[in-house]
Order: sequence, then structure tokens, then C-alpha cells
Amino acid sequence: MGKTGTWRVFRPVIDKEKCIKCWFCWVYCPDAAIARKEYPEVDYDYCKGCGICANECPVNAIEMRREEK
Amino acid sequence: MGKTGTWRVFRPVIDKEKCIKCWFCWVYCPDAAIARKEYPEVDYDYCKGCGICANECPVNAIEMRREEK
Amino acid sequence: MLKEIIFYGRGGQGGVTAANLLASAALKSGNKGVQAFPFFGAERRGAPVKAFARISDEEIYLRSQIREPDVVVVLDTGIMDVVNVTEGLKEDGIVLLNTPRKPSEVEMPCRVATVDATTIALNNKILVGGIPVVNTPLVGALAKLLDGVNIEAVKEAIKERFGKNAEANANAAEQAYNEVVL
Amino acid sequence: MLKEIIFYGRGGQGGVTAANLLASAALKSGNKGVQAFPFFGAERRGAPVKAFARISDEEIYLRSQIREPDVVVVLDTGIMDVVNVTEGLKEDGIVLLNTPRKPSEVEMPCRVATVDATTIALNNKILVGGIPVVNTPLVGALAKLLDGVNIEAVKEAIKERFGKNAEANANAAEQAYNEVVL
Amino acid sequence: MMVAIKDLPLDEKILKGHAACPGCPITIALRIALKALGEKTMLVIPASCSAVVQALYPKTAFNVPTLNIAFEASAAAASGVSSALKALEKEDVLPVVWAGDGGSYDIGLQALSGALERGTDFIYVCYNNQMYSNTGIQRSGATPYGAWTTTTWKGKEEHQKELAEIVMAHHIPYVATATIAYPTDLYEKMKKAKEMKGPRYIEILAPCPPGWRFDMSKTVEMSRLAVETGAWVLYEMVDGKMEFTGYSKRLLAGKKRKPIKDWLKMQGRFRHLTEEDIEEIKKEIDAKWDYYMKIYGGNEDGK
Amino acid sequence: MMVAIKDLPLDEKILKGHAACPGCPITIALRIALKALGEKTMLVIPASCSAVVQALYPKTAFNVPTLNIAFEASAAAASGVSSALKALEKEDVLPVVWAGDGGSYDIGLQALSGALERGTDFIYVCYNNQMYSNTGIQRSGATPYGAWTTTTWKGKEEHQKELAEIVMAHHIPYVATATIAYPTDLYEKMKKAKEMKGPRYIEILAPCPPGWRFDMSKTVEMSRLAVETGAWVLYEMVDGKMEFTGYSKRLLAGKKRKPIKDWLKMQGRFRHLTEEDIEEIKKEIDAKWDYYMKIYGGNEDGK
Amino acid sequence: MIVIDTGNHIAALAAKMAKPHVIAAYPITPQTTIVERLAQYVENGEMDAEFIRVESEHSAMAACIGAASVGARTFTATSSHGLLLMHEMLHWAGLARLPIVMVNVNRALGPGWNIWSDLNDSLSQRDTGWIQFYASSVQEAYDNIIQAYKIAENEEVMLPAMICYDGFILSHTSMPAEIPEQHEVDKFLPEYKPAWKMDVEKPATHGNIVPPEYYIQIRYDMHLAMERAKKIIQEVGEEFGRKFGREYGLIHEYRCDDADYVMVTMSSIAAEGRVAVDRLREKGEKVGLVNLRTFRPFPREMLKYDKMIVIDRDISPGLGGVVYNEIRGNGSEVYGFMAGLGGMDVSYKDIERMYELAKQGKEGLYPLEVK
Amino acid sequence: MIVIDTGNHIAALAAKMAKPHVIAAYPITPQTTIVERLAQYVENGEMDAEFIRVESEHSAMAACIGAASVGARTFTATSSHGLLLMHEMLHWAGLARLPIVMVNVNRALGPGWNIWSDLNDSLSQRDTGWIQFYASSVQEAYDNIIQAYKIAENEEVMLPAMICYDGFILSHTSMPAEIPEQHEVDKFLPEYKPAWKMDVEKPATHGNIVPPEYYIQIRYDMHLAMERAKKIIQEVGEEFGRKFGREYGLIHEYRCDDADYVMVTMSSIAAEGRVAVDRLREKGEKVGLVNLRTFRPFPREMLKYDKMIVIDRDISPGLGGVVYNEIRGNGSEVYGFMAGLGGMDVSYKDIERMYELAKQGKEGLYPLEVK
Ligand SMILES: Cc1ncc(C[n+]2csc(CCOP(=O)(O)OP(=O)(O)O)c2C)c(N)n1
Ligand SMILES: Cc1ncc(C[n+]2csc(CCOP(=O)(O)OP(=O)(O)O)c2C)c(N)n1
Ligand code: SF4
Ligand code: SF4
Ligand code: SF4
Ligand code: SF4
Ligand code: SF4
Ligand code: SF4
Ligand SMILES: [Mg+2]
Ligand SMILES: [Mg+2]
Repeated sequence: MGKTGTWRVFRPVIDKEKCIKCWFCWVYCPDAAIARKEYPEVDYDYCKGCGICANECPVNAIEMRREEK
Repeated sequence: MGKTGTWRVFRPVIDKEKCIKCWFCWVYCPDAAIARKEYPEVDYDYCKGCGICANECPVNAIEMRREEK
Repeated sequence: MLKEIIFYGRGGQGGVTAANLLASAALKSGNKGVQAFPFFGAERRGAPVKAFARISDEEIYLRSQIREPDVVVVLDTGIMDVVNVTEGLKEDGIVLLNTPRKPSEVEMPCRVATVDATTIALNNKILVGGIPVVNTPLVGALAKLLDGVNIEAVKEAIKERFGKNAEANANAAEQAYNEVVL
Repeated sequence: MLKEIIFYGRGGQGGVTAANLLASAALKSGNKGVQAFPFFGAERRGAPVKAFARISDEEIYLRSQIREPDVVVVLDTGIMDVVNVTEGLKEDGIVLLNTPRKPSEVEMPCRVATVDATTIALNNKILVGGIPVVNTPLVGALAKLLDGVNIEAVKEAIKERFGKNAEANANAAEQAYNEVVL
Repeated sequence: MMVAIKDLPLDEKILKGHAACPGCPITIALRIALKALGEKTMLVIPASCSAVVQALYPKTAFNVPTLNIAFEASAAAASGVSSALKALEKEDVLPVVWAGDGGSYDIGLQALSGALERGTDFIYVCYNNQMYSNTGIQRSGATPYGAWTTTTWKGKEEHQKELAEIVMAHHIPYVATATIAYPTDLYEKMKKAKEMKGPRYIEILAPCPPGWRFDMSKTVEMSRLAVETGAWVLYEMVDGKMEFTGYSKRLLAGKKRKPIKDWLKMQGRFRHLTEEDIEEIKKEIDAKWDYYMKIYGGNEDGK
Repeated sequence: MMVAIKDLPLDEKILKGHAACPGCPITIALRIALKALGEKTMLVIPASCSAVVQALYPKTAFNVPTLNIAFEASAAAASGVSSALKALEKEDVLPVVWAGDGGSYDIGLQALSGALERGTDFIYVCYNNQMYSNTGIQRSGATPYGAWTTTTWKGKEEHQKELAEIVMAHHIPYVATATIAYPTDLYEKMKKAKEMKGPRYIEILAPCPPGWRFDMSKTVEMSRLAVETGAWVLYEMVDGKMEFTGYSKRLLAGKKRKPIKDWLKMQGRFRHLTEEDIEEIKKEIDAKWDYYMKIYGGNEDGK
Repeated sequence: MIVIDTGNHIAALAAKMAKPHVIAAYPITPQTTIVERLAQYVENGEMDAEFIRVESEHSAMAACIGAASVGARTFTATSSHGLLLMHEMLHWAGLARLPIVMVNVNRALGPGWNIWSDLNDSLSQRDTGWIQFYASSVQEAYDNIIQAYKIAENEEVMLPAMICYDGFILSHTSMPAEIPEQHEVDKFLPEYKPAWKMDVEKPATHGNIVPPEYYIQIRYDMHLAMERAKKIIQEVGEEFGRKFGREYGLIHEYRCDDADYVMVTMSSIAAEGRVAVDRLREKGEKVGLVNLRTFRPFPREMLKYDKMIVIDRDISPGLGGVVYNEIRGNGSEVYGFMAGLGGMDVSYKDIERMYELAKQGKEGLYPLEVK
Repeated sequence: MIVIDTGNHIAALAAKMAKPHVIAAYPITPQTTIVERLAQYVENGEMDAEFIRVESEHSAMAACIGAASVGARTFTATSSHGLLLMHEMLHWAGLARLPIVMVNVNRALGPGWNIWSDLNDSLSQRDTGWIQFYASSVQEAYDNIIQAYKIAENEEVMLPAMICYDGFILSHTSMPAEIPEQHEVDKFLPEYKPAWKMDVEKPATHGNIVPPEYYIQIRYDMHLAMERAKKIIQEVGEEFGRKFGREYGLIHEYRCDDADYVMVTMSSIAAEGRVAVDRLREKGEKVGLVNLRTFRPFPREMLKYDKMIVIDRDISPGLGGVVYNEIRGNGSEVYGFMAGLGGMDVSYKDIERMYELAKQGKEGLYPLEVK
């Protein structure tokens, strides 16, 4: 149970403006890396960057950005 | 494969007079001990005396008799 | 003193039970060492089977089969065509046969006892799957032939073992005890 | 002379294939002893993995893992947060990093070479399941760093192994060979 | 078009002198099956009464090549035999598994299922005596509800597995049921299966006198009564198409079933059942037949 | 009456930092399932990706008691767990097997069937990614016709086993199918199963990016499309009564299925299929749905 | 109380009196009558246990593993092919350190089918981490089962235990056995309090992936536990002796004190061997006998006699007698005989003969190839 | 031709070139790539064999037994739990005297899951009647497979054979190997002509019930066949040497001639050991190495050195190192180390260290508990 955030090549970035709080990103995240706070919050220590959240967000509020290392 | 005829307590005896050659006794004998000759013929060397032939003979042509030893 | 007994019979006739009953009865009769065991093949009902019993006033350490019996019991004389039942029999050993014949009518090179256990079984209506069970009468007969075993212990052993058929079997044993001829 | 190389990467990036390609290329370049092997955990895609290669002019009997490498190749600098890649590195050993940075921009207590394999992979469109495969460019870069291995052998090894993507991968290797900076 | 008993081949592949109990259903079934299958048959037999009845090494009562194999492994071994025959270009020889219900419903199920899924070219015969008879009457997955065995002293509490149904769910070319009381039905199903390719499954009800506790002369009668009471059903499913056969077909067409009680009462293993238990069992059989009527009935001749 | 996503419990039993591939369907399914099952759950897990994703000893990402067990033994081990819980009077705890398709359709089938027959009180979940993913993508009994794997390079020649059908032939109280794209459907089925007794079986389609060869961001999309094209069907069978659920219910009610081609084309494992192959597969799906329509259809809402 | 019954029935009685929570077993000749009897006990309420009627031996052991993992006391029994089919799960139970108790009725392996006694079945499980007891009488079978639980469940041990005895020769032989009262057994063998178990209160994962550094320790600790078991077996055997009058250790010596030759064997041959020793002693031969009660742990350090004659009812192809090979090499002069395979009867006369042959410096397969 | 590839791929190539009629196999890490490669060979027509995609290893071995009984040449491969699950069928194949050839990629046993090298899996099958080869290089893996068929199918032997090598360390390591031409292999290994097989022309029954008198003979003959195999292995190894330039026997000695200490080990540690020996020799230590090629038959009579150091990558609970225990007791001074369990890396430095420890009279679990 290392910090799997280091596996990431692309990182999901959530645009709260767009978010309609459908919580799809939360329910589908294989890594339980999105918290259901006021808005969805990504835990970058563990998010592996699969992109499911972005793919499933109905309003395209999540963008996958190349990690800078 | 000993001679299983010695297992017998009762022996089937076929009454040719009554026999209608339906061959049930032949087909049902678990020990292949009845030959399909002109009339059914019991091989007493191997017949174990189960009595199926007598039970199945539609005309009661087979009688089970106590073995004399 | 060690007594060794072999039972010859067929699967389904209860030869193994006979050996067990004899051992129980022997224990009840005060013997410290008793033992009963089958020589099982993978035999099916009707095939020849063999069982053994040992009785002694001391603990028994033997585990091997009996090769030189004191008494041989033949549950079904039919197997005598296939098996030499007197093989290894001790000099003064006895063969107990289940037959309506008298010992005098039997030609064997040893002491012979007889009892018509099949008829006794049929009379007492002890049958399993159509086959008369001759073991209890034969154990009854053995009580007569063996010093260390008494008929009351035999009947008690039968009663412990058999449920609703206990009475019929005990009767058969007693009858055989009375009818056996040496 | 024995040269020992460790590859650090993540499942799916092709670190194991890199080691294999290097061994093939080394054999083609005339080395008698070559060897390539992974340290597999039960790792899944994305998890850190390690692979090893040995190159020698004599037959290799070693079967143990490499503990004191001559060269360390880092397919993904992200793992440097979790793994100390210079551990055991020989005195004059080299670390080859997959990074857009120059060696001078990297602070490490050893000789450093760099090549931007990810960009080369993306440019050559070599991806598996969305992940850029950086192994072929890095093996190309190694041909520059290792004496006994030539770039033609690397390209040949790539062509033997890859079917329809052979060309793209060979190009990537060549490009990296040219772009690597020590 | 049914073959008549007198037309069944005389040739016997099961020799006299085998070691089965008097009145054993297995050897009846095997005699008939091998008349249909003929000499180009290789038997694969797991641990079971069928392994024992062959008699002791170095003798054998079976006159076709016979491979005895571990209890759970018959279908897998038969896959090997089948593939080897193919590889050695002897495809005219047919591997036939001859397994008990224990070796099929329970411990051998996985090997069977695997062989069906990969399309093994063989016939798998399960002779079902509804218990482990070889080891002395223990419950199997095929033991019916309520039956006494030495591991279900008060009667089995669970219902039997429906192996033929499970096999049908594998969508194989041929599935059939039979029983020894109807030798021509059994013979014809074997013949039909023999002419096909791929996995074929035939299950034969085999009433066992010591196991079911009935007189050894009643084996065939018991088998017949199972069909007449609807406790056992004769059918075949060819490429997914179901057809009832023989007496069962007549039942489907509306003939009245004999009371199940008649069948139960003949068997010592059901002796302890109360009237309510019997009523319970009757209801299930009724329900089963209602279901058959609904899906397969409606046609006078039961097609 | 369907629960809404926002109503699903927040509590997570699958901790962050597990070892699954990015985009893994297993952990999505497990997260949702455990939300329904709650903390009085004991997992029994055979060899599979699910054993690996837990992370390395002495750590673990699973926050319910978890018993890892040999590949073929999960249902049997769960029987032991279930009986022990009964004997120790802890019947409020539920044993749940969490097994892959390989461990269920193939090597673990017998243990499963045995547990079902003897009425084990447990839930058996098969997450079906249609191949052995843990060992690197080999065919399983669940691999569909035509799919590439590393043991079927030209595409599997046989059709997949229908395990849910096989399980239904065991006549157990509850059988259901689900998939991760429909989390509330899955959640409710788990909840319903949890409230019942006896053997319960739930199978979850779990598209695996490396195994099926698609981009890791498409796991959920792939799952959804399987249902929309009719390749996967959502239903539940309670005490023998079948009911379609969710999107599949709408399909049964007459909604048009998306072309199966859309689903096949998204997956690298089907890349080699010709147009004829695809047509073939389409026909089968059509036939399957025709069959469903015939037996279960006819009611507007698909009941 | 003295009870006369077969080895199997007495074993079933012992199992019953040990009060396991869960039994999972599958029938196989010659073990069957154990299972049957236990099913009967459970069904008629004489025993308060869950009986799992599994579909194979592999599942029997898996079910015991599942049950033991939750903290239940478990029992099973098998023989021959049943034991072989469990092989993977035997290793599993050992490494998982679950104190499962099992009876194995020794029987030969196929093909061809042979249902008679032969120790290859259990001996070929000697690497699985199971304690192995061998009984030479019905009484010992009973006593071993009761003690096995106490030993297996001991914190310092925590290993599964197998009680072995010869098929038919003991399993189907009726002999008298002294059976203690239930309350005495309860006192000797209190309820099982597992050191670890699956528990929803304390969620933990068992058996996930173990990296080499941990694996080597876990596996070695299992080896040490087997070594520690020696002491515990001794202690429990002594306590049993104090309570029930029959004392046990790892081996049982008979007339060894002044013996020139000591015969070493186990299971029923060890009983028969006493008769041979008595007869040989009568003839003036200085001979003794060791009955190996445990084969795992193996009491090698106790087997230090100048001249030994080992009788194996087994043969490992390419190795020979398994017991012989574990004894060999301790500095003694050792003669090995393989005898009684596949149920061949071994009588005291045969054992006397083997003694004579050993004195001539011979050994081998008795009676066929001795040289 | 020199080919560079992993141990598994080279093994698959060897299997292909041996031309089996039937392959039945089930995937398991780290054997998987053998199966995958063979499936590919068969599917793309490079190999004319039937590939049975079984649903378990038990069935894999059962299928091989079925196929071999009809006279087919067969191949399978497995590892660890797969091998354990085959246990019953391994005994079966042995006693049925079927020359099945199998690769076992050595891997540790669970629980917990551990996929790395460890020889307990195959060593705990040492009673099953299988010939066991251990390879220390990819080349040896290839050569052993080809020779195994010729040895197993020899009339005097007729036993199944297992080729073992370390998981990952060899299975996944790419190394160069010299691969002969197909026609050369064909000449060395002609078509299999079985002495007996199932045949509808000559109906016979295999494996029915065997009474003790016959059983004892059948089982003993299996033991003798294993002994006879020694000669055949030697002969075939020499013939192989003549034809392909690499000669083989039961053991391979390296710098043993004047050695004071001989290290004995097998599998990959034996290769690494050469490096240690070379380094120690450089330091003036008189040390040699024996690479055990066969563990069954076990060449005990060849292992007569004054002082031996045995390195086991295994541990049998209650016994210790399996190889050590089979060697022990031949009159030599023997030190035993258990090392590398569960994939623990064993380097030449570790081996040098064990040598030093042995010289101090120490032995045990390396590196944790040496005394
Ligand atoms: C692995 C294994 N377990 C158990 C047995 C013991 N055994 C042999 S036959 C048998 C029962 C067979 O039952 P079934 O398949 O129904 O055949 P039947 O005896 O009824 O003919 C059993 C339990 C065995 N031989 N192998
Ligand atoms: C007896 C045995 N054979 C083979 C294996 C190797 N093995 C472990 S997991 C696995 C495949 C699992 O497939 P599946 O059950 O579908 O789960 P998935 O990996 O797809 O999650 C295999 C073949 C094993 N552990 N044990
Ligand atoms: S990218 Fe994947 S792992 Fe990261 S938050 Fe989104 S769904 Fe979760
Ligand atoms: S899926 Fe998109 S809209 Fe829905 S909660 Fe997440 S970010 Fe917001
Ligand atoms: S009594 Fe039985 S064995 Fe004898 S002939 Fe009649 S049916 Fe055959
Ligand atoms: S059954 Fe009766 S009537 Fe028919 S052939 Fe036999 S004896 Fe004749
Ligand atoms: S027990 Fe039944 S099935 Fe077995 S041989 Fe006897 S009659 Fe036939
Ligand atoms: S291979 Fe597939 S199922 Fe396995 S962990 Fe990766 S994504 Fe999940
Ligand atoms: Mg049966
Ligand atoms: Mg899977």
C-alpha cells in the first residue's frame, strides 16, 4: 500500500464551476481516490490517473492533464 | 472371474412349455448368464440366482428353486 | 489360552458380524483379549468373504491374519467347492458347518460339527434383501463348541447390536446352540 | 568484462522488454554472455518494476540479482520518490533518466545521462492502453552509453521482436541514440 | 422403427463371472450399452462399483479396452484419450466414460463440465444409482430428498442436483436419459449418440438392491416403476431440441402416472418417510410434470 | 425506489493504495458491493487479481476479514466458514466468496456446485472479466467466442459456458447478474441477497483494460456498452422467478439494442474478427434475445 | 468403560468426545465407517457439531481450513486417494498453522485399485507440515486423537495433526478399548481458544502475497514449531498418562534395555512385532522393539541403538523405505525391510524371519527380494 | 543455432521439437509463458499436436494419462500449487508407468501467496515415481526436455519425467541457448513406440483391483525401474554429448578433483555456485561443486566426498533440507544450509559465506539462523 499517486501519467483536475455533483466520479473511482466533500476532491497521493472519472463525468468537468515531473 | 454360480441360493428353472421367447430374461440378466439359443438357456456356472429373469418373465415360465447343497 | 477362529461365508451373510458378535460375547464371558476382523476384498454381496476372531485371557498384540485356526466356521458350504476351508486347521481343530446334514454324513479329515443355520434363519425370518442371515445362529452354535464363551453372553451381545430384530436373532442363536452336533 | 544494468520502471512501460532487447542487441554485437531478467513481483500495470541485464564476453553463470550495477536506467522518474535508484551503483556508474531535463539540471551524486523518451514515444505514437512505451528509445540511448552494444544491433533486435510497430520503435531508438546527453 | 429385443446383437462385451452383486443394474446397463457401442469403444471408468465388478487383476470381465482412472478424473482422462485418438488418426474409436453419480454429480463434475465446454468428442454415461454404492451407500448429489443413506440417517434434507439440467446448460449436441427397464430405448439412444460428434451425455437410472434396500429380483421392476410413476423421466435433447421418449412420452401426452407412493414403498431407504413426507414428494413430482406439460406438452404424442 | 448514487454509504472498506491496475473494474465492484454488505462480512478470495490487489503482506487494502484460499477451493472454504459461524453462534456474520471467472467457471466450479447443492448459507460473487487476468490473459470457460487471449491466439473457438444458467439449474434462492456501470443496480442486488438465506449467486461483468485491450479510462463505458448492446444482461431470479432489471429490462420491453459491433470494435481482443465473424456474433446475440423475448417478454415493463 | 468396537468406530467416538465444532468429510474405503458414524452422532443429536457433506476430499480440507480460520475446532478423516487429493490443502493447512485434526486410514495407492493397508499415502505427505501419529491398536487410535487436539492447539505448536492407522487391520478390527468419561476428556481437553482467527471486530487479511523476506521466516517458523512439538507431545503424553493411566511419548520402547538389535517400525506391525520379540527372547535372542508413535516430528535423536532393523510398510520409488531413510546415517548399523505393501499380511513369523535375515547382513523387499 | 530467449520460451521450443501428440496444460505463474507459446505454436500450425485447454492441473495430468494410455507422446507444464493439485495424478502416472514429460517451474507454496522460486513444490513429489531433472541454465532446460523423453520412454524405465527449474530466475531470464536442427532432434529422439497401450484390437483392462501379491510386485518394480533409470540417464546423456556436444550424467562435477570441501546443490544455485567456487579458488580455498542434475533417481553412491556442504532451496517442516537429508549418512561430514526460500536472492557472496560458516562447523537456515 504505497502511495499509488506516483503511478500517474495524467492527473484529473476538477472544475468546480462545471460540476453538478452527480457523484459519478466518486462512485466509479477504482481507487477510492475521490472524496465526497462539498465538491468531489481528488486525493493525488493515491489517484493512479486512470481517467475513468473524466470519462464518466457527464458535464466534462474533469480534465486529464499531463503530470509535470 | 470365478464361477459365480456358487453364489446362488435359489436357481432359476425355465419351463420351455410356457416360454414365449420374448427374451426379456436374456436382455435383463445382469450376469449374461442366459443364452439366446432355441430357448433361453441358463449357464448355472455363472448365474448368481438374483431372480430378475423370473420376476420379469411375462408368462411366469421361470421358477426360482432353493439350491440343494 | 489363545483361540483362533475363521469364518467363511459370502458377502451379505454376515460373517463379519458373526466374528464381531463372538468377540463381544467372549469379552462378556470374561476374556481380556478379544479381536474380530474381516479379510475384506472389494467384494460384493454373494462373493466369498472371510472373517477372523481371536479370544484370549491376555491382551492380544497379534494383527496378522489367522493362518492356523482352532475353529473354522462355514456359513455357506457352497464355497467349499472354491476354498479349502481346512487349510491350516490345528490338529484337534473343529470345522463347524451350516448344513442340514449330520457330521457323520460329512467326509472331512477333521472334527466336524454341523447345524442347519439356514433353516433356523428362515424359520426365524431373518433375511436381508432376500438372503437368509445365518450368522447369529452360528455364533450360538460356537458358544457350545468354545470353552471361554457362554450362550447368555452371546444373546446379550446380539441384543446390544440388533435393534428390532434382536429377539429373532437371539432365538435363532439359542436354537442353534441347542441343535449343533459335534 | 561484465557490465550490469538495472532498469527501473512501472508495469506496462516495458522495462522487462528493454532488458531483453538490450541482451539481444548485445548478443548481436558479439558478446558471448548475455542475460536479461525481471524482478517480478505480482505487480500490476503502473506499479514499480525492476529488470536486469548482464553483458559479458564470457558465458555468464550468475543467476542472482544485480546489486552493484554499472548502469541504471530510469524509465519513469516518478519512482525516484519511492526508490533509491543509485543504491549500489558502481563508482563510475551512470544513471540514465527518461526526462526532458538536461543532466546538468539534475542533482544526483553520480554521472547522469538523460533523454526525453516519453516525448519520443508520444511523437512516434507508441502507446499501450494509453500509456507511452519508453523502452525502445531508452535501449537506443543505452547503445550510446555502453561500449559493447551498437545501435544497428539494437534496431535489428527491435525489428525481430515487434511486428507492425517495429519501424516506429526502431525510429524512436535511433532518435534517442542521437538525443541522449551525458 | 424401434428396434426389438430380439434384434439386439448377441455379442457380449461383459463377460460372465464378473464381481457385481446379484441383481446389479450396472451390468445390465453396460451389456445393453456395449451392444450399441460395439467393439470400437474405449471405456474410461472412475472409482465406483463399475471398477470393482470388473473382477480382480490380472483378470477382467470387460472385453473392450478399459482404463480405470481416479474418481474425479474420468472426463479429463477421456479428453486425453479423445485427443490422442485424433492425433494418432484413430478417430473411428470412441471414448466412453462410464461413471457413477458420485463420480459425475459430485467429485467428477468439474472435469465433466470442462470437457463439455471445450467440446471433447466423447460420450459420457452417468449410471445413476443415487448414492455412493461402492463405499457402502453414502449420500451423493443425486440422492433424492428423504432417502436414507449411511450419511443421511434420517433422510437427505436437500434436493438432488439436476445434473442433466446442468449439462443441458452447457448446450452440447446430445443429452438423454434412460433406464434399464427399457433396453431398446437405451440401446437406440446409445446408437444415436454414437453417430454424433462432440460431447454427448446419457444418464441411466440404475436401481441398486443393496443401496435402495429392495429384493435383488426387483431391479428391473424398480426401474420401470420409476418411469411409470414419473420419478424418472425418459427424454433426449438433440441440439437443444427436447423430445420425451417411450413411456414418459405417453405420460406427457396425458397418460396417468402411477402413484409415487408405490415406488417409494418398495424401497427400504424410504421406509422412515411419513405420509406427509410422501405427500411432499408427490407434490414435487406433480410440479415437475406440470412444468413439463407447460413447456413440452400440448402435443398429443408428446413431441 | 431505486437508491440514488448520492445515497450510497460513504464508508469505504477498500482502502486507497491497493495494487490494482489503474482503471481496474474489480475494485470498483468491490467498493460498491461492500457498501451494501457492510462490516459483518467475511471475504473468501481464491487466487486471482483480487488476491493481488490487496497489496503485499504484512499490509492489506481490505478492511473486512479476508481469507485468501487456494484457487479451486473458495466455495468449500466458505462452507467451512459458514458452518463455523453457525457452530460458534455468529450467524450475523456473512461469508462472501469473491472469485474470478476462472475460479468459478473452471477450476472452482465443483466446489461451487457442491456448496450450492448442500445449501451453504453464503453469497458467492463471481466477477467476470472473461479470462484469467492474474496470470496474464488466458482463456477461461467464460471467454466469449472469438476473443483473443494468450491461449487462443486466433480467437476462442468455443462458446462461453453459461455459469449463471448452470447455477440456476441448481435451483437456489437467488441468482443475479450485474455490472459496474450500474452501481445502484449492483448495490441493490447485494442488499437483497444479504437479506436472504441459503446459497446466493451474483455475477458481475468486469471489463479489464489490459485483458480486453482498451484504454484504462473506458472501463465503465465498456461495461455500460455491454448492457446496451445486449452482450451482457441484467436480471435477477428470486426463488425461480426471473426478472430483468435496469437497462436490460428496457431492452426486453422493446428498446432497441445498440449494435454489438460498437462493443466489439472498442476491444483489442476482438480486433482480428472479420465482418463475417461479427455477423455471426450478432446473430447469436439476436437469438439469445429472441429467446428471452419468448419466455420473459410480452410485458411492457419487461417483467 | 471398556468398549469393544472397530478402530474406525472408536476413532469416531474419540472425535465426538473431542467436541469439534465442524466436521467435513468425504467417504472412502476403508475410512467410511468413521464418517458414517459421525453423521449418525450429529443427526441423532449425540453430538453438537456442524457436519459438512462435501463433494470431495479437496473440499473437505478446504472446509476445515475455512472453519478453523474462524476459530472452530475441526475434524476430518480420509484415506489413500482422498489424502492425495487433499495434498495442496494439506500444505495449506500446515503453512496457515491451523490445528486441524484428521484421521488417515492407511491404504495403498492406485492404479490398480488396492484398498488394503500401506503407508505410502500418509508418508508421502511428510513435507506438508502435519504432525503424524501412528497407532498400533484401537486404544492408541483413541488416545492419539484426544491428545492430537491438545498438541496441535498448543500455542507453541499450532500445526495440524494426522492420526494414522492401518486400513482394515485396525480400521475394521474390533478390539476392546478403555474409554474415559466425557467430563474427564473435557477436563483434559478444554475448549479451543485460538490465538488468531477471522473476526469482524478485528478485520485482518490472511494469506495475501508474501515477499521473500517474510516468507522465509514464516516457513522456517513452521519448521521450528514442528521441533517444539516434540516437547509438547511428550508433556501431553505424560499428562494423559497421569489422568488416564496410559502414558505416551514420541516412541515406545519394548524390551530394548539390553538388546543387541532393536527393531523399529510403526502402526500395526509394531504390535505384531511385540509377539515376535517375545518369541525371539524366549529363544534367547537379545532383541527389542521401538514403536514409532510420531513420524512428524521425527524423533531421530531418540533412535540411537547400535543395530537397528527398520520395517517399512511403504516404498518410495528411487529411495526405498521412507522410515529407514530418515533413520539411516545416525551412526548406527541399520537394516531396512520393506514389507506388507498393499495389504500383504505381515505376521510375527515374518518379523522373526526379517530379524534372522538382518543378522546375516541382509535387507530389502520382504519376502521377494532380500539380499 | 544460437537463440536468445527466456527459459520458458526455450522449454516450449524443446517441447515443440520433441513432437508430442498431445499437450494438456493449465496456466500458473511463473509457468504461463510456456503454455502460451505452445498454444501459439499449435494454432499457427508450427506444431502438429492436440492442445487440450483443461480446466485445472488435476485434469491436465489426467488428460496426459488418458492420452499416454492410448500410446500418445504427451507434454505438460506447471508450477507450485498446480503441481500440488496434480499430486494424486502424479502418483497415478508413476504407478501406471506412463512416460509423460512435464516441466515444473519451481515456485513457493502458499499461504501467503508467493510466486518466487523455491523447490518445495517438486521435492515434495519425490515419492510419486517421477524422474526429476533440475536445470541450472536455459540450455540445460532445453537439453533435459529432449533427453527426458528418450529416458522416460526407454523400455527399462517407463516412468514419467519432470524437468524442474527456478521460477523467474530461469523461467523469465533470457539467455542464449544452442538449438539443434529439427532433423537432428528427430534422429536422436525417434517416434514413441509404446510397449503397451489401449487398443481396440487387443482389449485389456488397466488399473482394476489388484490383490496384495501382485500389488507388491508392481510397486517394487517401479522402484527397480527408477534404479535402472540411472544407467539409462547416463547412456542417453553420453549419446546426447556425442550428437550435440554437451554431455550429461546424473551429476556434474566442477573443480572437485582435489577439493577438501564439495558443495552440493541444484538448479540455479548450482550455476551461481560456480562463480563462488572460482572466487574461493582464487583465494586458495580447495573447494568444488556438484550440480545435481537428477534428484530422482538420486545418485547417492556418486556423492562420496569427505566433506560436503549441501545447499537446499527448500525446507521440509520437521526434517529440514530435503537434499541434505538424502545425502546425510553416507559416512561423509555433511553441512546443510537452507537458503533462498520463497525467492530470496542467493548470490555467489552468500555461497562464499556459507562455505566459511561450514568451515566453522556451522549450518542451518541461511542467513537467519545458522549455528
Ligand atoms: C479421491 C477419492 N475419494 C474417494 C474415493 C472412494 N470412493 C470410491 S468409489 C466411491 C463412490 C462411488 O460412487 P458413484 O460414483 O455413485 O458410483 P457407485 O459406487 O455408486 O457405482 C467413493 C466415495 C476414491 N476412490 N477416491
Ligand atoms: C491450482 C492453481 N492453478 C493455477 C493457479 C494460477 N492462477 C492464479 S490466479 C489464476 C487466474 C485467475 O483467473 P480468474 O479466476 O478469472 O481471476 P482474475 O485473475 O481474472 O481476476 C491462475 C490461473 C493457481 N494459483 N493455483
Ligand atoms: S483518474 Fe482514476 S484513480 Fe484518479 S481520481 Fe479519477 S477515477 Fe480515481
Ligand atoms: S462526475 Fe463530474 S459532475 Fe459528477 S460529481 Fe464528478 S466532477 Fe461533478
Ligand atoms: S437368476 Fe439372475 S443371474 Fe441367474 S439367469 Fe436369472 S437373471 Fe441371470
Ligand atoms: S422371459 Fe420368459 S417367456 Fe421370455 S424368453 Fe425368458 S423364459 Fe421365455
Ligand atoms: S452395490 Fe449396487 S451398483 Fe454396486 S455392484 Fe452391488 S448392485 Fe451393483
Ligand atoms: S489485470 Fe484487469 S482485473 Fe486484474 S488488476 Fe488489472 S485491471 Fe484489474
Ligand atoms: Mg452411485
Ligand atoms: Mg477472470
